[in-house]
Amino acid sequence: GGQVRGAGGTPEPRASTGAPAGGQVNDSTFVYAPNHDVVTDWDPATSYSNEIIALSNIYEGLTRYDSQAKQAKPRLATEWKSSGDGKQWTFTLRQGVKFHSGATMDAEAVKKAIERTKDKKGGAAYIWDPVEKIETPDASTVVFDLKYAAPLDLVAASGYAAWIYDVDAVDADGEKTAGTGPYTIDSWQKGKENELTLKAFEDYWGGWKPEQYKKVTFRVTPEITTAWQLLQRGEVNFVERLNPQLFDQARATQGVQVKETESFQNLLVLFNTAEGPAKDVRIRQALQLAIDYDGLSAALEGAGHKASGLVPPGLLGHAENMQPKQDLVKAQELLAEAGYGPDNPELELSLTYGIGDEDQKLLVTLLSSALQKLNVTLQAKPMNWGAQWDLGKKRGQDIFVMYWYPDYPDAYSWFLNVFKSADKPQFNLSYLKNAEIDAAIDKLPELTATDVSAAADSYEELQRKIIQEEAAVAVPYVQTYQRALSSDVQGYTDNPAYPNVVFFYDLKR
Amino acid sequence: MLRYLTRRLGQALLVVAGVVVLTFVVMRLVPGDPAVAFAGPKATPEQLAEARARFGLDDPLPMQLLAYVRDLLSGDWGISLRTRQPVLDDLYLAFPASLELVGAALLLAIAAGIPLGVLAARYKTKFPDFGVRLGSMLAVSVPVFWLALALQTVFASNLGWFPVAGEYDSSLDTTSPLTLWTNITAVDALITGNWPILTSTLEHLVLPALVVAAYPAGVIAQMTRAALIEESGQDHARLERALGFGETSILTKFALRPALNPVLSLIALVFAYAIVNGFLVEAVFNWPGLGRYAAESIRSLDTPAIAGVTLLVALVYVLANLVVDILQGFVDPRTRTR
Amino acid sequence: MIEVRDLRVSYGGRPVAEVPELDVAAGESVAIVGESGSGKSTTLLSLLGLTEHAEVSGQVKVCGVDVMTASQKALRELRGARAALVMQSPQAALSPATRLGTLMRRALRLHGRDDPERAMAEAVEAVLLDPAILRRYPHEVSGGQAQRFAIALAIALGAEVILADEPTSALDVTVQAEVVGVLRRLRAERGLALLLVSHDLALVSTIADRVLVMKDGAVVESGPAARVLAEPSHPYTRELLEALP
Amino acid sequence: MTGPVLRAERVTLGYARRPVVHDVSLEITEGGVGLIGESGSGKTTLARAFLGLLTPMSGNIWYGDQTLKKVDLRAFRKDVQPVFQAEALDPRMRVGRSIAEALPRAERARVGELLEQVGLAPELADRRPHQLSGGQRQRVVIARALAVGPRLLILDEPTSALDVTVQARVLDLLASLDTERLLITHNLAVVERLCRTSHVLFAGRVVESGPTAELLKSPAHPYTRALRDAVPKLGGEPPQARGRTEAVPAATGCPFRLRCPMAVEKCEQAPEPRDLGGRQVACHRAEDVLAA
Amino acid sequence: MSTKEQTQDAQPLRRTLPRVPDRFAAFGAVLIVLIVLAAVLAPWLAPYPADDPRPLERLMEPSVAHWFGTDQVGRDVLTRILYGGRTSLFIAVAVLAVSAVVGVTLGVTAGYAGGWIRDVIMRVTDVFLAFPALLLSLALAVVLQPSVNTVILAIAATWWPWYTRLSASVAASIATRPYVDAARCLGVPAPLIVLRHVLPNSLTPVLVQISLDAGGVILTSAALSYLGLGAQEPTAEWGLMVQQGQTLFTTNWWVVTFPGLAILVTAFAFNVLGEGLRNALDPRRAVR
Ligand SMILES: Nc1ncnc2c1ncn2[C@@H]1O[C@H](COP(=O)(O)OP(=O)(O)OP(=O)(O)O)[C@@H](O)[C@H]1O
Ligand SMILES: Nc1ncnc2c1ncn2[C@@H]1O[C@H](COP(=O)(O)OP(=O)(O)OP(=O)(O)O)[C@@H](O)[C@H]1O
Ligand SMILES: [Mg+2]
Ligand SMILES: [Mg+2]
Repeated sequence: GGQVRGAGGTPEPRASTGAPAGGQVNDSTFVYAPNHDVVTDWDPATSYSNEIIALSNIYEGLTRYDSQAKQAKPRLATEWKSSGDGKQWTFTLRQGVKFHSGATMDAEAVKKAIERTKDKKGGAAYIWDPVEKIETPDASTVVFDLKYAAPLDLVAASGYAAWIYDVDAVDADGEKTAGTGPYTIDSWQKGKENELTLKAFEDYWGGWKPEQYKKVTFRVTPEITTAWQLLQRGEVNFVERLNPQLFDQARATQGVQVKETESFQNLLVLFNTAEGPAKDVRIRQALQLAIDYDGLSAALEGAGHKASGLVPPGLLGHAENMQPKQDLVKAQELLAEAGYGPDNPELELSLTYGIGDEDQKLLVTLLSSALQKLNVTLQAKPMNWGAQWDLGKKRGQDIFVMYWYPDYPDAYSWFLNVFKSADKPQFNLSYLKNAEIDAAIDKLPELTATDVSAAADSYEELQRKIIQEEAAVAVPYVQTYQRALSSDVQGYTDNPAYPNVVFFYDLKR
Repeated sequence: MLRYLTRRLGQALLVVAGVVVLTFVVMRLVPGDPAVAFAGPKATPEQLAEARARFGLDDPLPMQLLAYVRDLLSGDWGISLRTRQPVLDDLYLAFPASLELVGAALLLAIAAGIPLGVLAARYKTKFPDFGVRLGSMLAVSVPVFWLALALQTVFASNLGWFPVAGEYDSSLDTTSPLTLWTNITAVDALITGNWPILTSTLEHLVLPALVVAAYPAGVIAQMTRAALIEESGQDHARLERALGFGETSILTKFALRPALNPVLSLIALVFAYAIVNGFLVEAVFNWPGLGRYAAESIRSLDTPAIAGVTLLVALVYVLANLVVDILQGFVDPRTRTR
Repeated sequence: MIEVRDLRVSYGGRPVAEVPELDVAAGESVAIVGESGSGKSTTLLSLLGLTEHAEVSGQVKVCGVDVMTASQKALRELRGARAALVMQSPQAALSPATRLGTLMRRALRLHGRDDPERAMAEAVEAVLLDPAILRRYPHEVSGGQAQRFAIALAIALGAEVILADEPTSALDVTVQAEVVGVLRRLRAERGLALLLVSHDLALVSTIADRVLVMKDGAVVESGPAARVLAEPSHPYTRELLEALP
Repeated sequence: MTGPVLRAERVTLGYARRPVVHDVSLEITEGGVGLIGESGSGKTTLARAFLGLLTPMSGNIWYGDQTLKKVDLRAFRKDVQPVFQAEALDPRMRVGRSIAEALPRAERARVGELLEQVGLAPELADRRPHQLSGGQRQRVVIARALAVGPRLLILDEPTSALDVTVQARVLDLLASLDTERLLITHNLAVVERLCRTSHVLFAGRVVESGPTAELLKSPAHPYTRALRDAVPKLGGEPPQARGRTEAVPAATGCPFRLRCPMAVEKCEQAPEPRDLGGRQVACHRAEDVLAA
Repeated sequence: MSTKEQTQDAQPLRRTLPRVPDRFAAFGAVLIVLIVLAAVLAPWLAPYPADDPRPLERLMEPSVAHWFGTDQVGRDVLTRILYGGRTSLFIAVAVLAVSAVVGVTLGVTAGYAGGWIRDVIMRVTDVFLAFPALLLSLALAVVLQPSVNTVILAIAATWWPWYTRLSASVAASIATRPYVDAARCLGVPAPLIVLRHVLPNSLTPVLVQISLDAGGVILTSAALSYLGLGAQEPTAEWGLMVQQGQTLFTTNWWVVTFPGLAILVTAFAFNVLGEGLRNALDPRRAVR
């Protein structure tokens, strides 16, 4: 049977009638060109993928992270405080906020939403693990009792699983939305080029100004050259990622503006500390020294910056002055001590990395030709994540290359997930087992919640141990987001705590 | 004829059954737990176990095959690990777009290839023949992705003659919304008389269709030429010459029909082939088709989706061949009595 | 109707057929015999200018048209309309995807004959074929029928000359008799000129007025059939006759 | 061994389950057996069955007292050899090797001798088939068949691809061989010369068989008569076609009836082969044919 | 009486080859010889070492020092193309060899044996033909981990059915030739008949097909590399090079254009040769 394309179905006249006083009315649609399909999961509880670029504009959390100020800022909660030991948190809610469903956002609703998210156990639900119980003394106050100290203001700012929604209005089919955010769904056509269109939620608590965008379309564009051409012709307004060369061109193109921001995502080169030749710390150090950090970031041309330590800048725990440097002479010495190198037997090492990732491939290319000169042969296998991870969990490689990023803006996850010892490794793919480090990691949440400067010191000390003493990992670079927008868009800032998300409400034309 | 048809149908079913089994085997060979792919990069062991149970991954293999076949027959082609939609739904969206692109390309290829083949055969060993042979060989040798990029850069970006990418101008969805019947945009626009969308679709189709058409046009021209030359070297051409027919009318009136037979088989083949191989083009021109779906599924090891595409393409292949076999009967009466 | 003087055909400089003299008048029947590869077919085809990639020299006049100098257009008008060709393998000589009637109708239109339907009906009747045969495809008719249809084509187009290249060698003797019968009758009734290529001396002796014997591209003997077959003067002709059972 | 070398007993033969030869019985007796019939009537098919290259769909081929299905193929192959109509030599192989293939390793030297036996110079062994004339090629084929010392040669149109003058010489050679033979041809004169007995095939059925001379002198089947009468004779009257010529043999009844000038209503029933003074004829009106 | 009855497959290669010289084929052959030479002599011809990234000299335009410019990590594109030819040609040769051996063996067996053997082989072949080739290659490439050997195996796995089909139909017609019958009558054992008579006489069309296919294999392996499933860094391979440079098409055209051209020229050369051979070897088409 015939059906009309576009879920909304009601054709809207393009020209708006009568501009209200005070500024030009913005009747154009903001077009975002993501390189992947947008939505795979509409459920705000379990969503853990690309769709945050849409959901972040539909749903809101209690707080939102401000990467300039390096702290959480009010959103649905207007203020909060924690007990001295960091085990109890009290949030005061904003008044007069309505869900898209029409229901009122109050303490009870917040409690229900977070409990549902916890129960679903999907996606990033684990971020609420510290929460023991939630109490609602009155309609605008929510109290969290924690099992152990944790920075709940940061948790509540998480990009995933921290959204507050009307649990009765959740619709997995993407026809209704249950959030409080400024936008709702206009139409969703899975698999189509213009996959998703959002429209303004008229009752948004922040209100609407004429110059804001009332409509947003996600136009899926996998090829960056295509995206770039569409941007140039004004058919799209925002491209999340170009390559450095196109980005350079964008910089110099009229009608296009660019924005560079360092991300919270960095590349980890994890060495197998448990078995194989890399068990020898000298070999691990030699490998660290063999990486051409400068060449790599030069070749990345701004798409990545040389890292300093494990924690990217913009997060508590970032350490300055831990920038690594290539030193092939020293590497050769260390190798020689370990019985390898040019005059000794050949050393063969296996490495796995993510298939299809150009930047990782660049690292592999540079590393393997540098190692070749040291009589070390690198057997690099590009693998799909599932296969790479499976193999990693079985300690199947000497070097494991992956990206890491936090689910909420806190450095803790690099340490808890990646370097705390585990009998059955999940993400501890360097298989590091060091009781001292473990103990220090366990203290981090409490420190963060209670004594920020002590926490920063502890982070720095841990990074020194892990990178310099144990040489369990090399961190070549932190990714830099290079965004290109049409120049008539105003008010864009990139918030690395929410990768690739554009908060359309903040934009003007 | 009826007996021949039933026999052919039986064979086709056998082939499909074989493809199903092969697909299943390949799916199970793919490393990496589909459960991992489904549950996401940071899944917990419980989430994994749940996903495993959901996909029946803990049953013995023959049972899984049985269940697989039963599901296929009942219209359940599995759930895509990547999009989390039923695979059949995904295919229902992606396939019509591919059909539109490949169909248009094949029409182009036939419209260009056959006359060029005739031209070459008519002036064989002369300049036009040389030109057609050279051109057709270039067309089959050019890497598609390269051609796609080049055409896009030149005709869309630099000259601005055609849209850069996409299936149609989506702003038309509000001004003149399209009623869907077949899910193929151009066809629906045509039957509902939606001219703005139709023209927009055609504009968007030109470049990608040209790229997809390059290879088939080349082979069709080559094959037509060869078949025509062969046919016009046959005894009957001599009789036609002796009857006073000119070379051109011998080729077009007498030789073309029997010569079309191998060309038809070729078209069936190219059709099935182009549906998958179009992914390179679909990616560049942002065409929401099956090839792109397949490529993405493969990249993310989305086994149910890969299996779905495979089966669909195999079905298309088998069907196209069946259709051609029947068509050949009309084109060449000799084959009717098989 | 046919006048040939000093015809010489060669492929790539190699002469394959040399015919110093060959005349066929209306109502007359001449046969060319000889071993395989001796140039019989080549001679016949060159009369209609149908030899491709061959160098041809000499004078050839068919129905008053000088084949050597005539334009392509004049040649096309000659072919079929006035001088028709009947070939050896009957089915292979008909386009497989064209109904017999269609072929005939197209040929008639090509030569601008009016009332093609009547001409077709008459021609088919003249060769004793059922008109229903016109609706059939070549693979649906027998060899004899196909060969008679080829002759019918010549009649419908009003050809004055029939050139037949081993028209019966692919046929069963019983069918051969039937085709030869039709040819003879037409010659008698309509005064057709007939030039026949064959390697069957016995067959030739029953239908030809005059005979040319060819060997290795050259005519080694020619003359009235009765004389050549009764008192062969060339050893090769004698050999041919002796070989007959 | 006495009696026929090979005997077909009610065999039906076909390709891909479609019969082309129906219910044929015949024996290969001494003095040469001829098989006549129009193109496509199943002569080659029958010959292939006799050579064990085609298994009958029904009926049996007897080799002595064994059927071909059970026979020791090695002995059988030594006894029965084919000489085919055309393309009987591998175009890529030197003819010497083609012949040698038939010989045991120790006897490879006999190639030259065999070539001489069929009247060819031994040097020709080094040539490939396309470097030989048609007559030479056919002699090579015969030489190869003779290499195993067969009792019976099955000759399928051994000369029809040759020029008449060459044909005669090859036939002379064949006549001089002292093997039994089954000869397939559509040249009646050749059968007359080389075969004591003949069988006439029409549309996959034997319509008449008997001593060749008698058969041709006074045919008892209208098809045989038509065949005989249609052969042009040097300086004779032009042969007359009688009756209609239809494309396909009749599917039911007498297969020849659509072409038969003497067909009557009765012919719509298939005629059984009858014995008629030493001859087998499958025709309702055999007596009338003989009388005419 | 006439040679017209002999069909293409009965024509010995050696005899027909010089008879109808095809300028196209000759041109293709010369081109291929040049390409092969360039690949073989790469270590001597190449101006730079094969694997020598210099990130600071990346993406330099074509110049005297770097005729084809440099790539993203500063390797000389010309050098990579010369070395890449080795990989691409090796893949093509290996794929064609493997699939021809497998395909022809099965095909000739099927064609000669007929009956149920043929039925079984041909049905299996049909299944593989219906299975979308690229998908199967991709799936295999994923299963076996991307590498040159995997590419070879993966493409060969989808390539052989074509040769089976082709050689089966040719062999089936050869098998009914009188000379095969004659060999059977002489008591030559079946495997020997296949080896001596059927196989050699079926090869010509297969050889033509192979030369036509070489271009296709190179394109397919390039497409696999393009998806990241073929040869891997730092191996030089044309498809991989195009894939890596693909996003640079508008900004640094030389990185993608030269390897693209290398693929085009090579595929073209093989197609030209194959088409020329087909014209030369098929006497029916050579009728002039
Ligand atoms: N197109 C051609 N190119 C080159 N040579 C040719 C061509 N056609 C015929 N010939 C050669 O010319 C010679 C005469 O051929 P032609 O066909 O006239 O002989 P024929 O007497 O008709 O023989 P047949 O009895 O076999 O039909 C032969 O040697 C043949 O090889
Ligand atoms: N391999 C085959 N497959 C299918 N049908 C065949 C095959 N060989 C022959 N036939 C058919 O079987 C019938 C008899 O053929 P056969 O070759 O035995 O005739 P023939 O009497 O030898 O004819 P000719 O005089 O032309 O050699 C014909 O209709 C033919 O089309
Ligand atoms: Mg001839
Ligand atoms: Mg035969």
